Amino acid sequence: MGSLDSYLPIFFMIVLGVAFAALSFGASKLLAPQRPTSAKEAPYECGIVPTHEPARRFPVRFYLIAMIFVVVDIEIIFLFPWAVDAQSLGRFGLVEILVFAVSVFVPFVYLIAKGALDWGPVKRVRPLESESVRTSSSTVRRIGPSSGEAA
Amino acid sequence: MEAEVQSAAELAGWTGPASTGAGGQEVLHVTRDRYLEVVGALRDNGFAMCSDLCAVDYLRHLERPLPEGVAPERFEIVVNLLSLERHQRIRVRVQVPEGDPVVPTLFNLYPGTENMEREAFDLFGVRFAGHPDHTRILMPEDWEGHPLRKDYSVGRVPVQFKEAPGPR
Amino acid sequence: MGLEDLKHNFLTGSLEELVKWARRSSVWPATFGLACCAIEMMSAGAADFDLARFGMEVFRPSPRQADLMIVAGRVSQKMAPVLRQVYDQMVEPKWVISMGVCASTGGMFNNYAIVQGVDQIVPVDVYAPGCPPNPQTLIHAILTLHEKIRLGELTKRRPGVTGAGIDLAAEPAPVGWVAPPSGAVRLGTPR
Amino acid sequence: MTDEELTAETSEGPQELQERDQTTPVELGIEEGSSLRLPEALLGDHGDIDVEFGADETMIINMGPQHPSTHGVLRIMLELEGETVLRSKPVIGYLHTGMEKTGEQLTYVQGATNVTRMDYLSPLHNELVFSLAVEALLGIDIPPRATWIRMLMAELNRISSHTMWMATNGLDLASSSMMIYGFREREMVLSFLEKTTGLRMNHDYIRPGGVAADLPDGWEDDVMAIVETIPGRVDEYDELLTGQPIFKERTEGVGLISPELATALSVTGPILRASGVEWDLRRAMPYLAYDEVDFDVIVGTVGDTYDRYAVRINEIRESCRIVRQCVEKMPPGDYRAQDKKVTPPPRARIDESMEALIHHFKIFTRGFEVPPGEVYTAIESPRGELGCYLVADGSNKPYRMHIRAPSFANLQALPPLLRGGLIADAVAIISSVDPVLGEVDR
Repeated sequence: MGSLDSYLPIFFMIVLGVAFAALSFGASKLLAPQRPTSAKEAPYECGIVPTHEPARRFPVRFYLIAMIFVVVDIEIIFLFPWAVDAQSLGRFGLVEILVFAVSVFVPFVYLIAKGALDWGPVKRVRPLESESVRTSSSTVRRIGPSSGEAA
Repeated sequence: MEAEVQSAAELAGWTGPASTGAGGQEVLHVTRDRYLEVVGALRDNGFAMCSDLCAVDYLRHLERPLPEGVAPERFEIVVNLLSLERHQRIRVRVQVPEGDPVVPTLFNLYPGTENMEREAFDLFGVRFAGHPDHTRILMPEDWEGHPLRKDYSVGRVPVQFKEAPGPR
Repeated sequence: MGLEDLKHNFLTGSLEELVKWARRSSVWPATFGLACCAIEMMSAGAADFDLARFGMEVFRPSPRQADLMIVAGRVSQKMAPVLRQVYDQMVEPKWVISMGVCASTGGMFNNYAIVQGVDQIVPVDVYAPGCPPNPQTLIHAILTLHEKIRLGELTKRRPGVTGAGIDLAAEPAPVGWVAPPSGAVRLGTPR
Repeated sequence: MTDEELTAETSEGPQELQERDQTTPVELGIEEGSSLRLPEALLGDHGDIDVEFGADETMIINMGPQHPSTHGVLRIMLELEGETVLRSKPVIGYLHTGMEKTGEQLTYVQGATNVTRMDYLSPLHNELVFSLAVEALLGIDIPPRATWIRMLMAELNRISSHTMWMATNGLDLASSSMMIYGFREREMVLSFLEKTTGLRMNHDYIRPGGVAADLPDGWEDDVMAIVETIPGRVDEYDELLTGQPIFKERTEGVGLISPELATALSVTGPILRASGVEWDLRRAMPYLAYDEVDFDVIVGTVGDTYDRYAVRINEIRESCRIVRQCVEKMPPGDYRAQDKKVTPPPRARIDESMEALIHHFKIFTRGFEVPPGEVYTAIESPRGELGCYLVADGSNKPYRMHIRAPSFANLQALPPLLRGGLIADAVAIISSVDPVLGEVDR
């Protein structure tokens, strides 16, 4: 039984998690009034009943962002087991995880270089690159009563 | 600032009737056919901004103070122009008969008047020929009638008080 | 099949109290600011009058996460169907505070453009007078609503035993005040 | 209620933005032009937005009447390609209260109560423009103290309106602490307004013929307390927002408008000044006693959202300067015209003289008659040129009362500003235009 009890905390964590989820769902199912209506199922568009249903075709950039996220997410999942016993793996473990991290980071840098992430506004005008430090008083000019045209 | 402020009438080359409203403001009474031409001339002479365009329904006040030579009609379009350099305001008033309430649009001279003309159409029913988007703006789309006309009832809901002894 | 369908008895009594206490102390308002009353509603939400003391510190914009709709301002004919749509999309249990005289009875604008009283569109629980009601009045209205939730009953009562407050099955009719015209009709624009 | 009826309830048909294939080429041309609603003559830079999109590649979505960041019941229909806004069209009218029709039913004395509910962030400015119009028609002039009280209250109202804008603008750009600070300052100004006029908003304090009541005694130290703390607090906002990289990233270069485009779209107020046009009615066409007070007109250089923020934050400081001078130069004397026909007699005299009672009764029931005529007066409200076109037919009710709302014209500048930006920029731009829907829909 020796090795088993080291898994006890994980077991309690799972039980607690499931219990909490079940409690909240059960309570809301039990206590909340259930009155589904068609309006509640309809999409919420700021109070307007949408005449045409939302576009099916989303631009490809959304999927690109999702894929990049998945890659980096998986990398984190691999870090978990390594982190659990990083001490015992020692220097060899460190080098190994660094190699893995670099191998994921290089494509990420390539993606950024290719401009996959910055699909910002096309018409963003970058004024006055030189004077980049604009403060609220530097970007305005003041017209006093004297210099203004006397009406 | 130039020395004397030319009266807007000469600027626009308008020789027809002109008057001065309260507060000493200059008003041109333009006929419908020369309306675009006068406003265009004013625009080229420094009246860069059209600050306001509104309609007035003179159904119950036909005999209003008008300079001679202007036939009072039921509707009237009032355009307020503003010159930023000369700090000068001018009002152009156009008589619009009830029979065919149509006025050419100012959209190509002052794009700012697009919504103002839609509001004038929506609340008064005066049509603007050549307007790019001639729909209602304030009232719901399927609303009948033009609310700000004088013959349109206020739509008051009679207020019933429990003890009030009925309309006296 | 929830708690509402059980018959009221000693067992559900304390659970009912717990649920009512939970509901009334975290009523989240939907931001339904229309006109001047909305500014007073925001002032009530800000630091000086602080609605957070009553568990309402966050104004949920989407009706899915809101329990209370504060109709703050005058409701125009064009806005009426939108208001009804947002009310329909709110999830039960939901309450309505009609803030200000314009929302309650059309106020000083007795004309073609304003719906003379929002209770023609949605069932209203609490009417807050004032034009605009200052934040204290709004907080008083909110406390009245809390009182109403506390007195209301959750489980079904035997017919005839009518506890004060709302019976969730029917449209909630306010207590004591003149009941608004029941069966709030879906208001299209008048022909 | 079938789905079609349900949809018909909230759809406004041709008022809405139509699909690409249903829009006529002329309309599409206007909308596709670098700035919406502009004829070819005024087209600015086209921007490198490729314009040919298939019918189903773009999505038309409602940033609708009930939306946290549209500052009231403004509904903007956006045509999006992913996150980029291509075309947009504001649909307004969701707060149309028929105030101009109600204005024709109320007498001149009651008119201020109706007008003050239009722009509910600066109600005193509405009353001021209405009273100036009525006085211009009547031809009466009001005592100097009334003029200076009006100027003092109008500038305090400008401070409360701009701090309210700072609050909601901060909240829109995700700095909720700005919301709390902004409302804290506003409460200070509102408590003084409540002390003087009796109400926090919709005061009906500035009436034709002067003001409703004299300033409460000890008002100097209340106002000085406000005017001493607010500039210090505004410097705090400056520190909080101006240098912050996130705020600069969200506002610099976003929503650019050129001076010619702004003038052509009859945009006025901080937006016009931010784009570089020196036009402030308080300086150009002074009303009340603005020519005896020295203050600076703040003019921007670039014309983007950051400039509008800078213009408004500095205008709060200028308003504090004006209020300080109003406190120093406040003349003594009576606070409303002594013309029996226009202003009621002081309350105390009613008990003594029968004639005063008759005048008091007549003014508050029938009001006074204004000789026939028409006038257009305009003042500088926190949002721009607020004008009142009044037509009088000799009776005691205005024949036609049209209010030129600055936000109504400023909203037209939205489509050109939104074009090409992200939805997040749309939120920043709408908040920088600072529309108040009460005065847009009237």
